[in-house]
Amino acid sequence: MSAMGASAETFRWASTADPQTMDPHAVNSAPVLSFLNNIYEGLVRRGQDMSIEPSLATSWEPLTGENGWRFHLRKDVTFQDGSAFTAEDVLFSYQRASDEAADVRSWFAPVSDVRIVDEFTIDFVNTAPNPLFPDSIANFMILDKDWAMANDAALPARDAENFATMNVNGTGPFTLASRDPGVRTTLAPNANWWDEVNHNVTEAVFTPIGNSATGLAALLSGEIDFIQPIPLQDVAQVEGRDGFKVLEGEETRVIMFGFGHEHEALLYSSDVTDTNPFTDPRVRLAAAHALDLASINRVLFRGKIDPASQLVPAGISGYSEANQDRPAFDQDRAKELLAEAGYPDGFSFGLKCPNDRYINDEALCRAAASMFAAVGLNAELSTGPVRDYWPQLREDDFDMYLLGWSPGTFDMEHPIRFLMHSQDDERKLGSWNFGNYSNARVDELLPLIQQEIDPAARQAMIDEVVAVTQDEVAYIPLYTQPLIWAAKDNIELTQRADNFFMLRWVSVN
Amino acid sequence: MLTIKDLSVKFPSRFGDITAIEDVDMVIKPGEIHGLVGESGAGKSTVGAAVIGLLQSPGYVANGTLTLGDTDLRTLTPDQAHVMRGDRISMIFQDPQTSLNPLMTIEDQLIETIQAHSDVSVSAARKRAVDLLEEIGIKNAAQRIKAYPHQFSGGMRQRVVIALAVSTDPELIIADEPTTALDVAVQSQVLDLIQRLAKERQIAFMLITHDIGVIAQVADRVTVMRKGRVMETGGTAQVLGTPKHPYTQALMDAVPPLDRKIDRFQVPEADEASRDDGDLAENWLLEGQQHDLTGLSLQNLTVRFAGPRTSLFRKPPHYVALDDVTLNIKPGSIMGLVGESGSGKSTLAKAITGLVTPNAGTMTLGDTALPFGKSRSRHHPSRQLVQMVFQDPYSSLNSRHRIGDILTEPLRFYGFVKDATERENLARSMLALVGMQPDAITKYPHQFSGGQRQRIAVARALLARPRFLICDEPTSALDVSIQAEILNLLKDLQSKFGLTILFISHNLAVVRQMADETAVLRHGKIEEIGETDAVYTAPTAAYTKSLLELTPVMPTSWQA
Amino acid sequence: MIAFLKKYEGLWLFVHSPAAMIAALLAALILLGAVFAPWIALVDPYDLASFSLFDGLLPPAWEDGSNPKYLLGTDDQGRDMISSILYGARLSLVIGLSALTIAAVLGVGLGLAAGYYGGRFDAIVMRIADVQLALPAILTALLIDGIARGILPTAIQQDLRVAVLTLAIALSLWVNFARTARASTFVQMNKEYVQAAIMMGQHPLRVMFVHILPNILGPLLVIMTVDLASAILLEATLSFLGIGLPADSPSLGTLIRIGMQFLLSGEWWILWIPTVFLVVLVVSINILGDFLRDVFNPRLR
Amino acid sequence: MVYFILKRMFQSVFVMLAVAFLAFSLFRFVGDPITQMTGVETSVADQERLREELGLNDPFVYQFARFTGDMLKGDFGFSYRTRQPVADMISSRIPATLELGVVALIISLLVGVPAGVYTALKPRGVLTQAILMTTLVGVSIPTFVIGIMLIFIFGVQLGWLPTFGRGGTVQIGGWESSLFMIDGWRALLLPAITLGVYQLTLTMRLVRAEMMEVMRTDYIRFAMARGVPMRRLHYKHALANTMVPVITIIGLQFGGVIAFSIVTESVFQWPGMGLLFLESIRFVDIPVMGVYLVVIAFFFVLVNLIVDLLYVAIDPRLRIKDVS
Repeated sequence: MSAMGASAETFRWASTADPQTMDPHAVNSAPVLSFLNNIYEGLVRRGQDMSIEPSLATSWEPLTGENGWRFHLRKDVTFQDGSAFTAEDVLFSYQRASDEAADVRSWFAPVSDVRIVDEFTIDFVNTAPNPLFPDSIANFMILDKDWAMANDAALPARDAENFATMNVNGTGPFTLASRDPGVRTTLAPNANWWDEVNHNVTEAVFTPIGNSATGLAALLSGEIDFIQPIPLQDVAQVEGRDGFKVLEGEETRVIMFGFGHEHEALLYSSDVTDTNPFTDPRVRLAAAHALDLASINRVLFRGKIDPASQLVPAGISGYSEANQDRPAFDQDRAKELLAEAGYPDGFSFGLKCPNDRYINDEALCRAAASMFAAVGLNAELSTGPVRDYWPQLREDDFDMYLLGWSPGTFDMEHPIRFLMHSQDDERKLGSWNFGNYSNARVDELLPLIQQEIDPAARQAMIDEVVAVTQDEVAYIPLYTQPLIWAAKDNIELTQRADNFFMLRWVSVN
Repeated sequence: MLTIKDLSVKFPSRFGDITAIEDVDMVIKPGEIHGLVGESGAGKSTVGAAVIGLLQSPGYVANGTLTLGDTDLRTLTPDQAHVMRGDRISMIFQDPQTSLNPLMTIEDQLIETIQAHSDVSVSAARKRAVDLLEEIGIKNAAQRIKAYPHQFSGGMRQRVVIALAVSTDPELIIADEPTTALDVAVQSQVLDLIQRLAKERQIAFMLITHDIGVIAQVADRVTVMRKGRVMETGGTAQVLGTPKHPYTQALMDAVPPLDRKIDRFQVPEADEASRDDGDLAENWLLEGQQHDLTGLSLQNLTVRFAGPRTSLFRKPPHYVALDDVTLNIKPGSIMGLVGESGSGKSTLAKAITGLVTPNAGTMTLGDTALPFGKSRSRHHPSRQLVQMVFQDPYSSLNSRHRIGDILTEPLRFYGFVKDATERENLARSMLALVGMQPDAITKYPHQFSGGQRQRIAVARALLARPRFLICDEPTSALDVSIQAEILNLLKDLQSKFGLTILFISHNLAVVRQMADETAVLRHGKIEEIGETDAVYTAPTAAYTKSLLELTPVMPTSWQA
Repeated sequence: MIAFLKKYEGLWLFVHSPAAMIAALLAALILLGAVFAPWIALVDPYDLASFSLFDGLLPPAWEDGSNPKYLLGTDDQGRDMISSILYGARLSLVIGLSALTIAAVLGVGLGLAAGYYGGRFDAIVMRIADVQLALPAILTALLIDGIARGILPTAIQQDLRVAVLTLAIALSLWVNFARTARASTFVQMNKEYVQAAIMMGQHPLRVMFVHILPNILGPLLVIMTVDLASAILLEATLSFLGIGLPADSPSLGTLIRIGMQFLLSGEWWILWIPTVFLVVLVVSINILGDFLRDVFNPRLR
Repeated sequence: MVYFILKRMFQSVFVMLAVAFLAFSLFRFVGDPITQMTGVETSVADQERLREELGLNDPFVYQFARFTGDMLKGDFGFSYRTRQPVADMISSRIPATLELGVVALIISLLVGVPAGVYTALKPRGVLTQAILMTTLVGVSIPTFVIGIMLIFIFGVQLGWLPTFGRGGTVQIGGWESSLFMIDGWRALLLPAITLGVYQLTLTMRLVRAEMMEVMRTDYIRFAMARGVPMRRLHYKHALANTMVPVITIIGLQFGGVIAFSIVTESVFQWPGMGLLFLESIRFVDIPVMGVYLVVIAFFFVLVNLIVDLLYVAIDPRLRIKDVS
């Protein structure tokens, strides 16, 4: 921070994907939300440690007499075009973001009504008690009503672009200077930002570089100051060079294997075709025991991963301290369990993995398949790009699959809701529980967890869910995905666990 | 004056040096046209190439002296030799179609040549070029000079080539088969031009040709070569009229005369095989004569080809290849068909064999009508009864097939002989009948010379048991001595098996030797038709007359 | 001996061309290695149980920290490099050769027929060829890959990966064969032996395949070698673009794609050993192609 | 001649239509764009609604007719991914790809033609053998490996040239060009070399073969026999005739160069059409992919039309009627 106010500092950075749009409500994807968080702001925001802190709302409290929250808005905030920020803009942004045309409308499923109380006070009414609601809308970005209306951008663009696809008007620390989609996007600081400026960037240039070797070369040749992420195996190379540094951290994303719990028979087996051995918890446990995470860590991840025991990493609220152990690497135990379950010679099955979604996903699955094979679980590995992968999972086209999950609310409740509760289309529960793992007790506990205000009681219920699912091996959690960024030595920045890159914490020395 | 002494040229090869020519002596004086004659492989072109210094790599002059005036040509550096080329020695190639750069105007090519050898301005060079073209017989030269080579006809192009060769006033011009690709009328003009240039400009010409008639007409002196060596040299009248060397004598015997018909050529009989071996084939052919003699009659045959389409709205113009041709070939006779290139001779053959579909007229083979082109089924009897001997023995035999396969194919295809061994025996016997060793059956075409291949082609035709044979320029790709052998063979076979033959040739002398009747074709029309003797001795059509006049022949007085 | 060699001129040229001999030797070695991979290779890279991640990233035998069991080291999965390369070459050659065969059969068949029949049929074939040419190899491959992904059930996609890739490469190569065969056929159609065969009333198929085909084999053979080289390279490129073969059944191209990740990380052997191997293979094939071209076109010698 | 050109244009239209059909129909199968367009938490009902809105549930033929019809009207649709008009997206990327392709082509000609001439005139020289061998190895290394090697040598180790992107560009009437700034040229060099290597070898070998062929023709031998100066003989006579067939093949190849720039663009993060195409494949952005294919085909037919015209310009046999 020492260089604050120093001479012009152009900061160049690269990442693998370009934000598809500048419209904060059109696409719910990490590159877009991460990028736009530099331009737009929400009622609340996350700090460097992921904690929720005031942003456009200075404070908030639960409503009395009904479910929901009241937000007190910050005064004297202006949009980048100079117009004032008021509750009207919040209401408008809510309407815009919860419209059918918006991709982010699922955030507002628990909202039944939004009411303006006065110019700087607004109420969000929930359908049920929802203690985590403020946390869940950290990425709900507010844009200017008058600007949007004047430019025919009252709704997010759906099948054609509109003004908001290429232009911005937020309250955030940076504003868009120029945009060439897929090529180059330039940001400039917002001189009228309400908060204390903690960066010294006068111009920020973003370039998407899809090829990781090219990206690394760009960093090493000095053409860019920072890149996120870099491949694990290149960490040593970057660290070994003068003038560069690597930032290592952990994402909140836990990588796991899931099973086709409700399948009556294996789909891809050459020997067991009339039944599904994975319905037997012993078989699932055997699979867990077959995995040598130490070797995976050493060879594939260069020692950069932490094994995971549950679906969120330590440090996330609701993490179950009581259930920190994961099944050990024990091939003999795995074979024993298989024999007990009636498969002394093992069996073959299909394993589905994406090859462009998670770090080293394909290599991981190949290694896992090899390890499974060593105990008799002969995995027929099938990998493909993520564009084909989700449809396959949705169509139940797997025996076992790889999944990574990042709790959007940074709370254990999130994976329980999406991954552990039985599939329930109507209530939008278990929607990513592709194998439809189902346990009546888990289903029973979820609403209780959601509504419990007392932290201890809530944690006790979560501990029970984790214990049950560990016991039944609902999933095999593997590890927390590492987060590797690289930058020039003279760059100071903050690596946040959600892999969002915030320009407001950058200083160029 | 060019003096060649003891010249030897060798070509290094992987198996040691091959001597192309050896101990060649020759003197050409200014203004003299010196004919260099010989059959293929005689090395006559190599002599020319050695003199001008353009031997094909890796050939080299191994021995001897080459002097032009006072200059020893062998001592020149490559650069000096290149400067001398064009300046003092020039060359004319055989094919005027390919000897001019198609992308440059005549003017550019002339000017660059003139400027390469004399320090004159572009306009001066252009003036000289125009004058030269006028002199060489190109009218309106000042405008025509701007044209590209393809805008000239063949004969005009050869004039341009000569103009280019003469443009720098060389002492010596090497003319390598300068008229072989030309029709007789044009040939005669070009030869006149060469004679005129030799006389007026005192240019020495080395006239390389295989055509004895050409030599006889224009050469002052002649050198006869065979297999890289000089056989005989001397004044043209002496060498051709009273040859001393036996080879020259044999050569002269093989040349077909234009003015009379001889029964057989006096050539050594090919005695590769005993003719007895051919009995099997002979009997087989004779027993197949169920149809007796088969004639062919063409009535008002017309063939039109569509020209290239040049507009969306206009129909492409027609090109009339055969125009209302009526021709009656008597059973068991030989009909000669003569004409210059483009006269429609080959189209006629193709129409008969069904490769070309006529637009009008009728064709009758024996007493059955021949269906046209594609409407003739693949199993129509005429496909067996009509066979053909082609011009180019190098392309008429499939080079990837064994001789045995080539010869037994008709036997198998027409279902004459079911048994493979029998087919093979018959094929061997047929080879003997046409004067070949029967064991040729296991070999491939490239292992034979052109004459031998043509015999094989004849054998293949006979193995279809034809009654009607089309011979399309069967000897024009062959040397005269080989030509004589093949003509003898065809005569023998015709008389033995009573074949009806349509004999197509551009060479009037050859047709005279072969045909009972002769038809003269020009621009797709029959100019004249009649008994051969009558056509040759008392032609009625003016065209026939001029053809006969322009064909170079030896003066009768020289003939033995 | 000399007489024998004279008869077989190509052979004579061959023993006097060191480049061609070395190329042939290398190509033959690689071919043998590929054919006998299951017997030579230490591990079967397709059998997941035969190797272990525990042995991953071992350097070649001459480097520190190597395991002499793995002469050229191991990759990030613990697969022996030599075994991967042998199996990879096997797959690359299988794909290259089958693509070539399909392309040759299709292209030569169409080209022969177009040259033989001419006219409208020729025009149709040539227009189809134009369309194919307008979609360069890499796009054709992407297209075929796309359509296969779309229409095949996912269950069999994995198994048909090789077939799809082969078809994609084959479709991008056939035009070469068709155009060459057509042009050569046009030349042959004017040859008198073809006219003789047609005149006899022989079946068009016999004329095309028994008479013409043997005479146009020369230029086709040259195309075959050149196209084999480009097929192998194309497969590698498609792998780089991520639509090649999956990493658990690697071809040479896939091995290079995997190796690209280790370009900077110090494990150079994972990239460079398969790359060098691929280059040696392709250069050898190209040299042989050049040699054949010289044999069939002696004027260029 | 007018007929000749008209005929070629007619054929071109056929090719374009066929490519449009292929592009559309094949990409129709590539995958489900909906899953890409929507986020993780979008419900199935919302997806279905979007599908209906985009007309993805209409019959196939109907969709194709709409696709072609719109295209003829100049309406290339909107990207599924960015919602921008595809026409804008592609046209803003065309300059980058074209400049890359053309510069690569020029490099390959500037090096390939002289190298071909040299190796043809001195077929047995040591340098000839060296050139032939080097280029052979050059075409045997996959393009992407060459590209990455160049980046690491000249970008990272030596630091002479940029490793990605276009560098400085100038807008000239909507055409974003790298050619007017030193920076632009520096950025262009490595990708153009990478893309040009294959083309260079091809050009060199073609020129060499044709030149050797031409050097044996009668008109060259006749020019030799007339003592036309060697330099003029080699360049005015032989090379000009060599270039006639070479131009066709290079024309045919140019479409391939443009398409092959996909690989180069991906390695160098070159913001051209190829990079856009690859991104579009990743996101199943069917409108962009379809239009890209059509544009590539358009370049192909356009270049070939130009080649035909060049032919007419170079070869008087096509230009001037035969009078004989």
